[in-house]
Amino acid sequence: MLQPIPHELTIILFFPILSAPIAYLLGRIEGKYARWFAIIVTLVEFLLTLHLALAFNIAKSNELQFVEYYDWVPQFGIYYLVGVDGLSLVMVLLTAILSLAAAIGSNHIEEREGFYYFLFLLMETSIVGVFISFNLFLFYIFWEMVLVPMYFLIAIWGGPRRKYAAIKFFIYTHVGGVVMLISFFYAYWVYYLNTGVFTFNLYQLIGLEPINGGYAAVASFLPRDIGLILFGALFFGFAIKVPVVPLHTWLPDAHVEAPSPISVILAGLLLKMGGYGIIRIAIPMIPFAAKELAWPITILALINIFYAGFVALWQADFKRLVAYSSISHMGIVVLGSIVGNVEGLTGAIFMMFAHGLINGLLFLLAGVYKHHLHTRIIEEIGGYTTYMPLASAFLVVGGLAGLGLPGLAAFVAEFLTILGAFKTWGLRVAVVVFGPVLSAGYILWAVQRIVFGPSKTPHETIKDLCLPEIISFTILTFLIVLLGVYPRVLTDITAQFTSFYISKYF
Amino acid sequence: MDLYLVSLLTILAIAAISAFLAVESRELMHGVFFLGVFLVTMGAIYFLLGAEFIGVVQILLYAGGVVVLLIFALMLLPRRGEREVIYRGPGTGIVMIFLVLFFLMLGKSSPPSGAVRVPTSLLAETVLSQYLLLILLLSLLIIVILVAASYLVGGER
Amino acid sequence: MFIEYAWLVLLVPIFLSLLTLLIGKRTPQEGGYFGVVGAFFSLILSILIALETITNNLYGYKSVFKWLTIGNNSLYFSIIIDQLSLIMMLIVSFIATLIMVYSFGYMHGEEGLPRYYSEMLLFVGSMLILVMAADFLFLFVGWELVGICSYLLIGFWYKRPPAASAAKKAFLTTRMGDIFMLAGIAYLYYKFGTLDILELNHLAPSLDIKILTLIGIFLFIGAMGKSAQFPLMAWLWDAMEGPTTVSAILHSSTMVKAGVYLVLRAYPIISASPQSLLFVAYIGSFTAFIAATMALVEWDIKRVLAYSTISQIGYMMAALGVGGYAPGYLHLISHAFFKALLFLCAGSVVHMMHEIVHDPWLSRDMRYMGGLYRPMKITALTMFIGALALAGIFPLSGFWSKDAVIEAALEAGDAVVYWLLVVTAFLTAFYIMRLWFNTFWGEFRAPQMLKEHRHSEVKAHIHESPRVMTVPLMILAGVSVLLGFIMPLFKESFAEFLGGYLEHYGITLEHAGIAHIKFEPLVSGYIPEVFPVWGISTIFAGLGIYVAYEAYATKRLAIDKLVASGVGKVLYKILDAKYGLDHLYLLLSEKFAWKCLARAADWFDVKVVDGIVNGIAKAGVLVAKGADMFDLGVIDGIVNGIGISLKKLGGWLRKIEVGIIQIYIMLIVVGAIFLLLLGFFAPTYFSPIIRWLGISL
Amino acid sequence: MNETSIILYSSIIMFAIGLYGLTTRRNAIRMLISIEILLNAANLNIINFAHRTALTNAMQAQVLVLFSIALAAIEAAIGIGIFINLYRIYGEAEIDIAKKLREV
Repeated sequence: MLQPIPHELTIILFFPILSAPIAYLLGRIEGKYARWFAIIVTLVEFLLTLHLALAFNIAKSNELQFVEYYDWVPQFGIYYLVGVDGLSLVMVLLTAILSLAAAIGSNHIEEREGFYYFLFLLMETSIVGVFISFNLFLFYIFWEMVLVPMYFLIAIWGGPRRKYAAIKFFIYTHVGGVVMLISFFYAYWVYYLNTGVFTFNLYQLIGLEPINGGYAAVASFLPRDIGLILFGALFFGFAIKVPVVPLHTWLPDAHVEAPSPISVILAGLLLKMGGYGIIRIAIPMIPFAAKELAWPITILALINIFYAGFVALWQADFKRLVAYSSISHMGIVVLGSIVGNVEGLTGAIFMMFAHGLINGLLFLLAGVYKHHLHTRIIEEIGGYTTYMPLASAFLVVGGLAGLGLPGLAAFVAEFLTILGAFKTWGLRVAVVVFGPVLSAGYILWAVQRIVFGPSKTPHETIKDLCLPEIISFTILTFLIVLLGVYPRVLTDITAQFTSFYISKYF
Repeated sequence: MDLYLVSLLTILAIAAISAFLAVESRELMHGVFFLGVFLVTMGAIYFLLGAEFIGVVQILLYAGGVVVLLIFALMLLPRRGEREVIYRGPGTGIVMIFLVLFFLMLGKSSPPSGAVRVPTSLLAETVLSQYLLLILLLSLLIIVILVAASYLVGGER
Repeated sequence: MFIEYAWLVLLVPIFLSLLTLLIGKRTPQEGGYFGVVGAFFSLILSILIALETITNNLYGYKSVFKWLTIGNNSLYFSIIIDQLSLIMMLIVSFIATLIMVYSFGYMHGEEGLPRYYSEMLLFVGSMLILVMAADFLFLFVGWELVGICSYLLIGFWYKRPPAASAAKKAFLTTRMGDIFMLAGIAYLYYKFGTLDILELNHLAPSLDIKILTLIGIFLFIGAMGKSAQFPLMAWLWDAMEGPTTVSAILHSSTMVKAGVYLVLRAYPIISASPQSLLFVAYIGSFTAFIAATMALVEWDIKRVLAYSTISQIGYMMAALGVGGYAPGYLHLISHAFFKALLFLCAGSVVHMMHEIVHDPWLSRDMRYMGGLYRPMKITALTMFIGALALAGIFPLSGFWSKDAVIEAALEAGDAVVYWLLVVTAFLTAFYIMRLWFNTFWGEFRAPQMLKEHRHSEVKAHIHESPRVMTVPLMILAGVSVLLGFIMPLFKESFAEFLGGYLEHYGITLEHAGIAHIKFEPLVSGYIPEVFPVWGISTIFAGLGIYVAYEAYATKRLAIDKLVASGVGKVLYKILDAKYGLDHLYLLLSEKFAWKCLARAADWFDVKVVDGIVNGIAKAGVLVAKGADMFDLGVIDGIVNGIGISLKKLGGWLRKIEVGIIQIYIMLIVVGAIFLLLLGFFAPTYFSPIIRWLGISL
Repeated sequence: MNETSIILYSSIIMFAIGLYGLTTRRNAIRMLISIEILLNAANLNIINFAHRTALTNAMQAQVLVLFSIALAAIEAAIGIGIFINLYRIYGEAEIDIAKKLREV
């Protein structure tokens, strides 16, 4: 175990945002410089995160580590409080990896690069902030801070319908954020009325940290129906980000219109914020409501898996297909987090990580098609492997990982989640096993039409992947395989956390 | 009057005189040279005050870096005469008032005396552990500034 | 000694597979040597392990690798060396070695050979995972990997659309079965909290009988998917689009045997419920029959063999269903060898035919063959041995194993199963000899079918396959014959051997290897118990061979006329359409799942869900317009007022700002002087105010 | 009047010299020189008092001076960058020509 650097979390948190102006200035001189600078920054960030992970005490992954605590507005219980436990660490790692991959994969961005990387780095800070802040106020600030760069990234560098998609994304997620904020304030107020202390400290609100010499949780102050409503509101707020089915329509538009590296961030990290919120805040805040609503939410999750799977089957645009497959996979995350056992929760966390990697790979590939072939319509690509063998190989690996092949990352998650679902609901959720068939259907079919068969586009001028792309794809593929073969890399980090979590809230 | 005090006073005198000459010399290049002398003497004072590391940094960074930078800047710009000074009267007056007030204010106080030497190794350790964040921020700032400077100098072409 | 290195049996092929993919292009034979070395290494190590296990009685040796920890539980990858896995390890690695060697000749000059050998090695490695797995997790891993490897290999010629879609069909169909198995596994985990097969074999029979039946059937559906049992069988004949070597390994020892192996492995769970046993027996025997009938009218040489595989797997399943544990396994073993032989022979023929007709479809069509006996003696003779073994003719291996299966059915006493199997024996003999006669007997028909008159030229093209291909054929034929001689000698001890596995679970094997379990026959009808089984099966098989001889060799029996009219025509049409199974699949997958469900879901998504969202947005815009009017009229007025007054103030303040920096500096100094003065006087004059402000100095 | 106050008074004098240069000179380089003198006077004072306190305080003070020196170096760099630009635009580096906030 390595020794932590002092203020390591703060460094990790603010390093990208402080580097952002430099990227902008460099971009003014020459776009290429900004790109390389952003890659270096994300690489350093990744190394820092890796160091953090190595300095992390796995045996105590249920406790907050590397805590930094400063007063901000102490009168109102607002503090700068950051720390990581097992779950946060996993998410921060994912953020660092995907940011690096997306930065490398941004080589097709060719206009206003300085501004692009400025926003990109800004976004990385805000996402890391969401995952490590344990003061709800701070959490909310970072949560909303993500939206701004994302809005511009879609609206400036997006596809033809980018304005529509960006505004839709912004409004949708902002509504979710506001509902969430109202719930936060309600919990805060109730807590004040009962304890006389204003605090946004999550651990105090859920009764893990002492207050006035004793422990008090918000849930214990709420009557049943209010608790259900509050949980519903929190879940609604997070469900928009996840997204859970009736609230998902921002996602396909945003994913399709966003430039590919940004789709990677969207699918890989923004969706995870929803899942993270459910696990981190919604359930611990009002555990009894989570238990009571577990079955309806399970149904919602199943609908997510199947509905999105069927829609994905019909999509003609590859990116749209991957977007819907994201929704389908996120259904597994919701399912795993709500079933209330260690298997399910581990599966959910694992799925968040694995899905980030896999969809990152697929979206980057979609970007490659768009760049080289000027189309993402599956029918028009055809016979890809004859002129881009490497890209097709990566697509096949990504596709296989997406459909849950053993030895690749998503299998672990699906397997654990299915075990977890059975453990809680028995044969009632037997239908969930059809999810993998559906995903096998749409992914294999798409892969077959894209990669195999006679080639359809003139290909004399098309080059295969360039070196940075190969590197970033290889990193992702390596991680996908590593996690599939040796999942303890991840599960050991979360083991203590999940056991503690389940024993505490379920 | 021990040797220490004598050397201190001498150096201080050189410093003050060279500072004045740096400001008042007719030739700009001479001013820069006097600045160099001033900075080196400051470094010497730091040595006397038990701050060896700072002294070294002072001589390297200031006397070495800044002065050379200024000399290069002068060499880059075509030589042309300085225009005459302005506001000599008001400037001198205000500065004198300031000086007098300061002396008056300090007249009553009795500064402490003592002699602490900071070992360089300890200083290095502190800087690289306790102040690491600040050092990082500073280095980041330096990069920003350097980029900005190069942008300023080279961006308009 | 060697057993500690058992992991290497499966790891070496997988590792070599990666190596082949990466550097295979630069090695001689484009990775072919890696293929042979990988498979041969597994074979040698398996033999050594087998010898060590048998001499030291180490059955049940387990080695675990902790895969992950969840809560108090851990999931393991574990392998076991016992009676079941040893035999399969030997078979898989032996046949894989031969097929790798054969590939040198068969695949020579193909594009993408490193990919081929890499996938083959992975295929072998994952099958070894499957057979050596001691827990359901690892078994499932191998199970899925086998599936994906078959997907990749069937689609090896990916540029041909039929190959690609056959690959997809294979994967999806088997996955349909897999998920049932997954459900079964998950349920067992939910009940017992472990995935260890051996433990579950102990624990599961204590479940409620209804649940147990369900679980047994779920597990068996997984086996059905992999082993192509009715109704999840349609993928197997499409899978013939892959290279013949792939078909050979897929049919003889890897993919399709996985299902049988699962049933063998989890037998205590499945056999604990009579209903699930009945299910297994009926599905097995029905499949055996139905697939055999399909083979009757097929002209594609490889597809005939595919149907035959389905049918023979049906035999094994039926045997297991009625309790014939050892017969089922025995048939698996003998089938592995003669089916590999048959496929490799067919491959030899197809390889040669392809040089004449230049078309992948036609090169497999038996109507273009005929009369190949003379130019391709080795192929013809070895294939004849294989055909006889399949037909179950004394003294070849198929005779003994098939007899054992039928005997088990007879002992169980279910008339339907029994008669289906017996009739299938007749059909089997008929179709396989039909294949042989059509291929090797009579005139060479390709020139006249192709409307070519260059007989001599075409004739010159006909040649025997190279030595690298024929030697494996001879070895396999030799093994089939040899097995025929040693099988009767070791039948009893084989049953005893297998009994070693089952006895842990309180299941004893009776004399002929039939498990002592509760099987309740569904239909009890006439079963000729007085005749010896070998007699009946030989009579039926001989009849089949005779009819085939009359119909296709001497042409005295006019099959053409038979199928040209009346009942024959209808039957022919039904069989030719494979009972409409392909259409059913198409209907379910493309028409229903894709065109209806997916399309409806997409429509719903775009029109309804998104429509609502956009509607809300539009309403929002309307409200915003109203607010805008109010805004411009009222609120903006106030704001503008404030703005104007601020501007005036700014205009006045601006006058201080002259833009000369020295002035600013002086102002700063003046400010500093002011502060200094404040420092002088503040303590006396300003302290009340400062105290009032709450600032501590 | 001990060493401390001697250095203190001298540093104030130097500060005053710097201030004087800054107010009366218009040439950019000269102003830069004055600024350096100002900063050095301040640094000298900090080091001076650091010499008279406890070790930890002295350490903090020296770190502060270290930062100050680094910042001064940066400032010189950017200052010269600006002046060269100024010269490029106006043809001379006297500061008071740059009082207009518009492009030339």
